Parts: sequence; structure tokens; C-alpha cells
Amino acid sequence: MNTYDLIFYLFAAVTILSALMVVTHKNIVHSAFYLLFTFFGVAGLYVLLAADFIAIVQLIVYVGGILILLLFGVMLTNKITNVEIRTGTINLVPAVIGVGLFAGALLASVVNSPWKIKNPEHTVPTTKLLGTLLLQEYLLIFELLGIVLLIALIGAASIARK
Amino acid sequence: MRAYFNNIFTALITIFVGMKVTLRHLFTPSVTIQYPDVKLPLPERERNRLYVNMDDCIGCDQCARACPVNCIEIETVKSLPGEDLGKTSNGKKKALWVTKFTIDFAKCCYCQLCVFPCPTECIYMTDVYEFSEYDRNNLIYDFATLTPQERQEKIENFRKFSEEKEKQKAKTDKSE
Amino acid sequence: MSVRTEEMVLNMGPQHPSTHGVLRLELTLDGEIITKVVPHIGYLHRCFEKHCEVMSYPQVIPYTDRMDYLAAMGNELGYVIGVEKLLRIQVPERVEYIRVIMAELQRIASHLVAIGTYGADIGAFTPFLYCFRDRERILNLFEITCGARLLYNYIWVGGLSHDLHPDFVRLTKEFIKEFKPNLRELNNLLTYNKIFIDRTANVGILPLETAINFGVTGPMLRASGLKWDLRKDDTYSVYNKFDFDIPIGEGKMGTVGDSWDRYYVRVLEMEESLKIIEQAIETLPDGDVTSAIPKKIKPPVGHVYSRVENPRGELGYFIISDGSTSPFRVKVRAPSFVNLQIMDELCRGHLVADVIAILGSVDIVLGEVDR
Amino acid sequence: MIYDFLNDLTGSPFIAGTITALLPLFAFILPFALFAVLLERKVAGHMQDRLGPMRVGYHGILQTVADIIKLIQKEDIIARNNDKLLFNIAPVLTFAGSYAAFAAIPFSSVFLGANIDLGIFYIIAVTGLVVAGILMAGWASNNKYSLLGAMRSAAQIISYEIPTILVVLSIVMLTGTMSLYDLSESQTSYFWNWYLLGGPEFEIQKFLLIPFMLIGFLIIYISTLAEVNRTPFDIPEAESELVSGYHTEYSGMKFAMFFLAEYANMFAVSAIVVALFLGGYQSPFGYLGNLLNINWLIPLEQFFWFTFKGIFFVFVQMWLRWTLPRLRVDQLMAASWKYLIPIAFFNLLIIGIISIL
Repeated sequence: MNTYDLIFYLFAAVTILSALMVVTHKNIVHSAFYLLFTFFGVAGLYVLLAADFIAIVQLIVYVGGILILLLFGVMLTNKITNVEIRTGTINLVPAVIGVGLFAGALLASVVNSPWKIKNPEHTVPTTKLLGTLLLQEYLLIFELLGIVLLIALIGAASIARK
Repeated sequence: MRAYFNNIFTALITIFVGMKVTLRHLFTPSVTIQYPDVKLPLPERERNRLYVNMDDCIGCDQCARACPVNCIEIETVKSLPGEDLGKTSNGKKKALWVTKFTIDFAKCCYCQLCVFPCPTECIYMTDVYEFSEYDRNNLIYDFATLTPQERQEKIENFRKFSEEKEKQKAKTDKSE
Repeated sequence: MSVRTEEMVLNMGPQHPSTHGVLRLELTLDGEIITKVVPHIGYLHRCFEKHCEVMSYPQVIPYTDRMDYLAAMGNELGYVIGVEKLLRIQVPERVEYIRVIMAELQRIASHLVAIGTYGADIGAFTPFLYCFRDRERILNLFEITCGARLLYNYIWVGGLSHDLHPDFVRLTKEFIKEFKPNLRELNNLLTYNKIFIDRTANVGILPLETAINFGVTGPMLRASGLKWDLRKDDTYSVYNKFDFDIPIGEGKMGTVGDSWDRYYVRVLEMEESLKIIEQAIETLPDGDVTSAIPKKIKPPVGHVYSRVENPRGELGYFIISDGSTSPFRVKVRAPSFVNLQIMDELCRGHLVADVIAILGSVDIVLGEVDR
Repeated sequence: MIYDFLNDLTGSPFIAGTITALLPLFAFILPFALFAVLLERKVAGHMQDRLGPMRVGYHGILQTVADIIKLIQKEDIIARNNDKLLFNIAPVLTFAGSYAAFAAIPFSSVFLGANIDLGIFYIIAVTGLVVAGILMAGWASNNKYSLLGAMRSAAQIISYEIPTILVVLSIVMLTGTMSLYDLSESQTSYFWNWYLLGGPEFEIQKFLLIPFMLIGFLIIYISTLAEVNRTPFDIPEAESELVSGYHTEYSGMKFAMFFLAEYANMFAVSAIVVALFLGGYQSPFGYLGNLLNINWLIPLEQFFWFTFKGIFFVFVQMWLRWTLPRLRVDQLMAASWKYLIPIAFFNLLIIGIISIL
């Protein structure tokens, strides 16, 4: 086990543990702040995958934007501690079947996908590559996504105005 | 649209004007002094801690009556006929032993009202302004020059004297 | 679509950097918007009026100093004029002139504090110290005259405690000469600053009618557009001998009666005060300042209401004499106290940050509010 | 790079990495904070016709050291109703955010923590952590003033990130790189090659670009000023309204952490401005080392120029602070959304058009 592995396990542990805390913590503001560490851990994992651009985008978008928005929302709610999120269990059997199927599919894809073990010594900047891909090969999808986001933005603004 | 650009323009201009002012002040000499090392000369009418020149005090209690906060306390004892207390510098004859003359500077409001009525000008304000203390009781200044024994003695003397007088009076009353 | 929001009660003061003393404002907020302001006063109550009943007439003067401690000369003047009216004494001309000079210097000093702290409230700290630098020179003038810098006990019934210092006239002229460019500099640095204007113009607009209904006086009333100044409209001392203007709010940067107007009226008033001082110094008569001081102050039974234009507004003393050496009752109409009432009216619908801007423009002195 | 150098020297990537990571803290942030706090007080003092600290050391130069010692000694007060966990983490998180930014700041061609390909982008990303720390501090303090301050601060930093990124984008578009090292290297060692003056290429574009670069420079300077909560944008800690915003409840070393983060941030944003527009670590008049043929002098000169330019902009921040009043919270948002962002967009557009000419 070298330093690289060590760092990987560190980030993985941070991600998983904080994600667990997000779900289980009684205080929703604490949950929201644990989410910060989850996002941060994921960003670290991206870095280890040599996906530098994605890692930084993860930080900017999730930590800098979404998390803060979430915190705003959470802090302004009036019931912060001991929020009862769980509801009574109904339809236990279908739920188990559904979750089981989903978990199976996920596990199958994890086992079967050809993971590329990349040597971390040779990292290539991905920004340029991503840029060319987005603006050449996937241009249509990129534009469509842009339009969808724009529509969402305008919709949000118009709802807020009412 | 014009208002929009006008806003930007005035904001930038006024900020630069303000910055010019502060930049000029960056290089002007300071107006403050390094206080405990350097001290400003005080004007001659400075009103700070009171001082009582007991040689001149005749114990008339006028300053204590003028004081709006009652910070001056004076106790006097009449002198006996044989005693000579001397004269004040402006020629008034002293007739009272001042056994207590305290000023509580924690109460004093430095209004100078006590200074004017004094017939012998023995109470006046000095330019001493640094007299902070850790204990409030230390701010009560006693100006009486008599030692505690002397005070006791004077009070005792006067008591004896008046008792004597009383007796004398009683005797003369009886004899009549 | 309306969202139900919960109101928040924010307690501002009594220990808060910008309540100008120990004032407590209970703000009810909807988000950051004020829905209600309740000023809680009394933290600095020192029983001034009760004290007066046991003090002899001259002993009250040091107590008046401590009401509006930024304008002690004005407080003394109002009280002394009242007692003189009760006693029916005529004071020498020179005394009146010196009183006017002192009151106007005091007005400048007081307005400098008002303007400086207003700047500091808005966030500009440097003008605050520039103002204090100039105020310091005025205090030095007071100090050479009577020995005290803040609480003077200088204006006495029938006269003054001291005559002017021999250097006073020269130093005052020097001060006026050097103060004028400083005032221009202050205007450049703060008054016409875009950010300052944005913060204060159209904030806390006080319509004239409301101002009159609330009994607001002083620069606040004048900023709302009414030319009402006791120095001209109910003249006292020798103010009728001098030529000066009464600046009023014109809504130069926003609406008439907004915070910027209240601020600017004070700046202009300082210039007018300089004019008065210049004239008074030029025509200062000779004479003895202590000649008319009565030996024993024992006014006949009666009552009097005397009022003067203090930097913060109309300061009135209602003095009842029962013929003894101490007043039966002294009631003070404190301008800060009356002006403070308007807070709720002015603040509603504004943001928390505007409360500071409005409170600063009302310019209260808590010593006077609570007395 | 310094990492490679240390790696060769020590032969252990771990030690080299640790030293590289700690170097900015001990070699730069702490001394800088000590210096900047004193500078702030001295600048304030002299601008206000005062002298500032004069007692500790000659003209008070040891004042901040004394202050730090005082802060260390102070009792660490945690109120009963504080959220203890978050209350303790918040200052560390805030400082971590501003500290992480220093990893990518090019102090000189040698002293550069990591030559990340996305340098400028990285700095903007990690400073986002500061927002989370501030929100955390505000909420954990369980104080209305702190919460209001934190909310305002978060809203402010997020809105001012947009004009910053837009201006950064215009430079990135012009140069095709996000690496601060490459950006600095490209503005070779004379001041007419700075991007503020149109960049290193001598063509007609250079002269067309100058006014728009100037606008971009002003926008990024203003918006970074807002991002570090300095006057006129110091609304989160506006002492006349919110006592002192999100760090009202903090005392002792935790307060010092916020303070340190603030000063570190001040330099970090100045460094961004310098690296983007003012030639980074490049000297404006060529190098003495080249002239005298002493190679090791050049990095030192570069370090000097970079810190000099950075500290100059820190000085300008202080100058502004002691000159201007502060904006109101809605005006602050208006300044960003109504003025800076549209102008930055137009600027971006025009620079784009010029660059493809």
C-alpha cells in the first residue's frame, strides 16, 4: 500500500462516513454540513482519478453553489433538530424487491465494467479534451442542456415574481 | 440608461476624490501626541484636582455648601480662648480648628463652584489630572493638617472647655 | 403566491456599537425588513429633574451640562436665560456676545460629532476622526476660557464664570480660517460620496406634516423643509443682531426630509455658525462679565418657560419658583427625547442597515433622552 | 518547481510534499499576516492624522506579535447554547479554504506549490470553502447578529464570484490557459507585456484591448474586494450594524484564525489580480540577475516583485477601507447583478471579438 492508496482510502472513508452522517444525523443543519465533506471527498476521488477539471467543477458547483443554497434553505427552516424524516413502513415487500433489483444491477455493473487502472504519474490535463468533446462531438446535447437550464432559470424567476 | 452610466461615473469619481483626500492625509503629520511621554501644556485656568491650602483655611464651610454633589466634608472645632491659630495670608483671623477636611474625588464633578465663594482663596483647582486609583477609598483626600492625636486632643479640649463652661453656668445659675 | 414568514425580534442595544450610548431598540423584523421599532430608554436616567428640586439655582448649572453632554453650553444658556427671566435681571452686552459665541462654537462642535459618528455608522471611519480633530480645537478654546473641555459650568446666572482668555479671539479667528477648508474636505470625502449618498438619500423620509405632528425640532424639522429656528423665530440673547441664514432641506440628492438632508442641514448650519461667530467677534463689546451676577439668587414666586435652539432642537426649561433658593420644579423639554419618538415612523419598511442610518441622522444624545 | 527540487533533495515524495504544503504557511501567510495587520493599523492611523501603534518595538513593529501572544493567552469562550462541534470546526474550515488557495499561487517561477493546469479555477473553487466556514460560524454561534452576518456574507461571496469568473474567463479566452504559471510566464519581463496593457503580442489587437482590459481589471478588483468582505463591501461584519457579524461570538485563537484567514484571503485575491493582469511574478523592468548573469537571483527578484505587487494591492484595499463608507446589503447585490455582471459580460464579448480579429 503506497501513499496513493492511503490517500484514496482516506477520501473514500471521508466520503462514505460523512454520507452516512448526512442520512442519520438528527440535526438537519449538521446533515447539511456533513454533505460538505461528502462533496469534498468526492472531489478528492476525482483528483485521484486524474479528472482535474471535474474535481474542481465539483467543488465550485456543489460546495460553492448547491451546498450553500441548501444551507440557506435549511437554516431558515424553523424546525432544525429532531426532524422526523422517516415515515411508517408501508409496502415493505415491493420496496425490498425494488431496492434489491437496483442494488443487483448496480453491483453487476460494478463487477463487469472494465475499470481502467491509470498510472497516476502520467496525468494529462483533461480540460482541453473535455472542451473539444463538448463543443464538437456532443454539441447538440450541450446546447440542449443549456436551453433546459435556461428554461428552468426563467421559470424559477417567474414563479418567484408572483 | 443615462442614469445607469451616470451612476457608474459619479461612483468612480467620488471614490477617487475621497481617495485623494485620504492619500494627502497619509503624508500630513499627525495631530496626536504620544500621551504619557509627551504632554500638552495645560492652560492656566485648567480645572482638575482640587487643592486646599490649609494654612489659609478658616473652616467657614462655604465650599462644602456650594458643592452640588456634596463631595467636601468639613468638621471644625472651636478654638479655646487662649489658643492662637494665626492669620490667613489675606489677614483674616482663624478661629476654628479644622479637624476634618476631606474631598471625595470619586464624587467631585470639577465644576469649580467651591472655588469662588472661598473668602481666603485657599481652595483652588490645580492642573493635576492623573490620579487614578485601584480603590475608590483612596480617592478620598484628607487635607486637614492636624494629626489624629491632635484632632482628638482638640475635640477633647473643646468638650472639657464647654463642660467647664456649662458647670460654671450652672454654678452661676445656682448662685443667683 | 404569498409565503408565510415568521417575524424575528432583534434586540439592538443597550450594548451595541451604533446606538450612540445606551439605547435599546427592539426591532421586529420580517427577513431584514423592519416592521416595528420600539425604543427602550432609561438606561442613563440620573434624576436630573428631581435633583434640581434640592439644589440651589447655581448648583443646577453643572447638572444641566450633563444632559446633552455634547452641547453643554447650550444647555446652560437655556437654563440661565430662564432663571434670569425669573429674576428679571439684565445682563451686560459683552456677556450676551460671549454667550452667543460659545453657543455657536458648541453647535459646531456638536454637529461635528453628529456628522462624524454618522459617517462612522455608515462605515466611513476616517471622516469621524477628521471631525474629532476639528472638534478638539473648539474644546481647546473652551478649555482656555473656563478650564473644562466638556462640562463647563461657564454660563452663570447674570454673567459668566470667567472673562474670555486674552488669546481667545486670536485663536478663534485662526480656527475659523483653518476650519473652512477642512469642511470642504469633509464634503469631498463624505458628503458627496456616491456610496454615502446611496446609503442616506431617500432613506427615512420625514414629511413635514409628520415632523410637526411629532413635535420634532432642530435640524430634523428644518431638513423636512420648514424654516423654523428659535434663534430667528423666537429670538433670545443677541441673535437678532447677527446676519445668518437658516438652511433647510431641499432634497438635493433624494427627497426632502431624508437622512441625507438631515445630515446636510447640519453641515450648512456649521457654516452659518461660523458666520455668527465671525460677526460676534468683530463687534465684541468691552465690559465686565461678572458685574451682574446676583449675590443671592432667590427669585420671586412664579414660573417661566425658556427655550433655546440647541444643536439637537428646541431645548426648553420650565422652571417654577416657590420663592426659595432652590427651584420648586424644573421640567426639561429635551429635543433628543422628542426626536427619538419618530424612530418607529421612520424605520418601518426599511432594512436593518437603514435603522443605523436613520438613528444616526436623528442624532440623539442619550444623556438628554434619559436625563 | 519546488516540489521536484525537494523530491530530488530528500528522495522522499512524502517529505517533499509536506514541506511544499507547509511552506506557504510558514514562509508567507504567517509573516504576511503579521505584517499586514500592522500595515493596516499604520495606514489607518496615518490616514486619520494619527500615528497608529507606537509602543511595542520601534514605531510599534512588534504590535501584532504582542497581539498574537495576547490572543493565545485568552480564554476560549464557548457559550452554552453554541453548537459546539460546528463552532470549533468553522474557523479551521475558513482558514483551510484560504490556505488551500495558496497552493496554486505563483510566487516565483520556482516557488509555486503546485503547477496545476487549472490554477486560477482551482483558487476560485477552494475559496468556496470559506463560504461554508462562514455560514457554519454564523449558525453555530447561535446569535442573530452572527447568523445575519453569515447569510449576508454567503450571499455576497456567491454573487461576486460571477463577475470574477467572467473576467477570468476573458483572460483565459485570450491566452488559452488557466495555469497561473503559464499566464505569468507569458507576460514576459517588461510592463508593456502585461495583460493590463493588452498582453505580450504586438499587434493592432493589443491597442484595441487596452481599454477593455482596464475595465476587466477594475471589475475583478472590485469583485474580489467584495469576496474578501472588505470595505465598501464589509457588510457581513459591519460593526455598526451587526456588531461584527459571523465572528461576534469568537474569542482567542479561534478569532485569530478568522483574522488570519481574512488577511490571507486579501493577499490571495490580490495575487489573482496580479497574476492575471500585472505580469504575475515578472519584473516590470527586466531582471538584475540577467544583467549580472547570476541565475539564482532571478527567482528571488521574482518573489520580491510578486509580493511587492500583491502587497501594493493589499494596500489599496486598506486605502479604500479607510476612505469609503459601506454599502447596504441590497445595494451590494445591485452593484453585482446590475452593474458588474452585465459590464463583465459585454467586456467578455468584446474581448472575444477582438481576440479573433
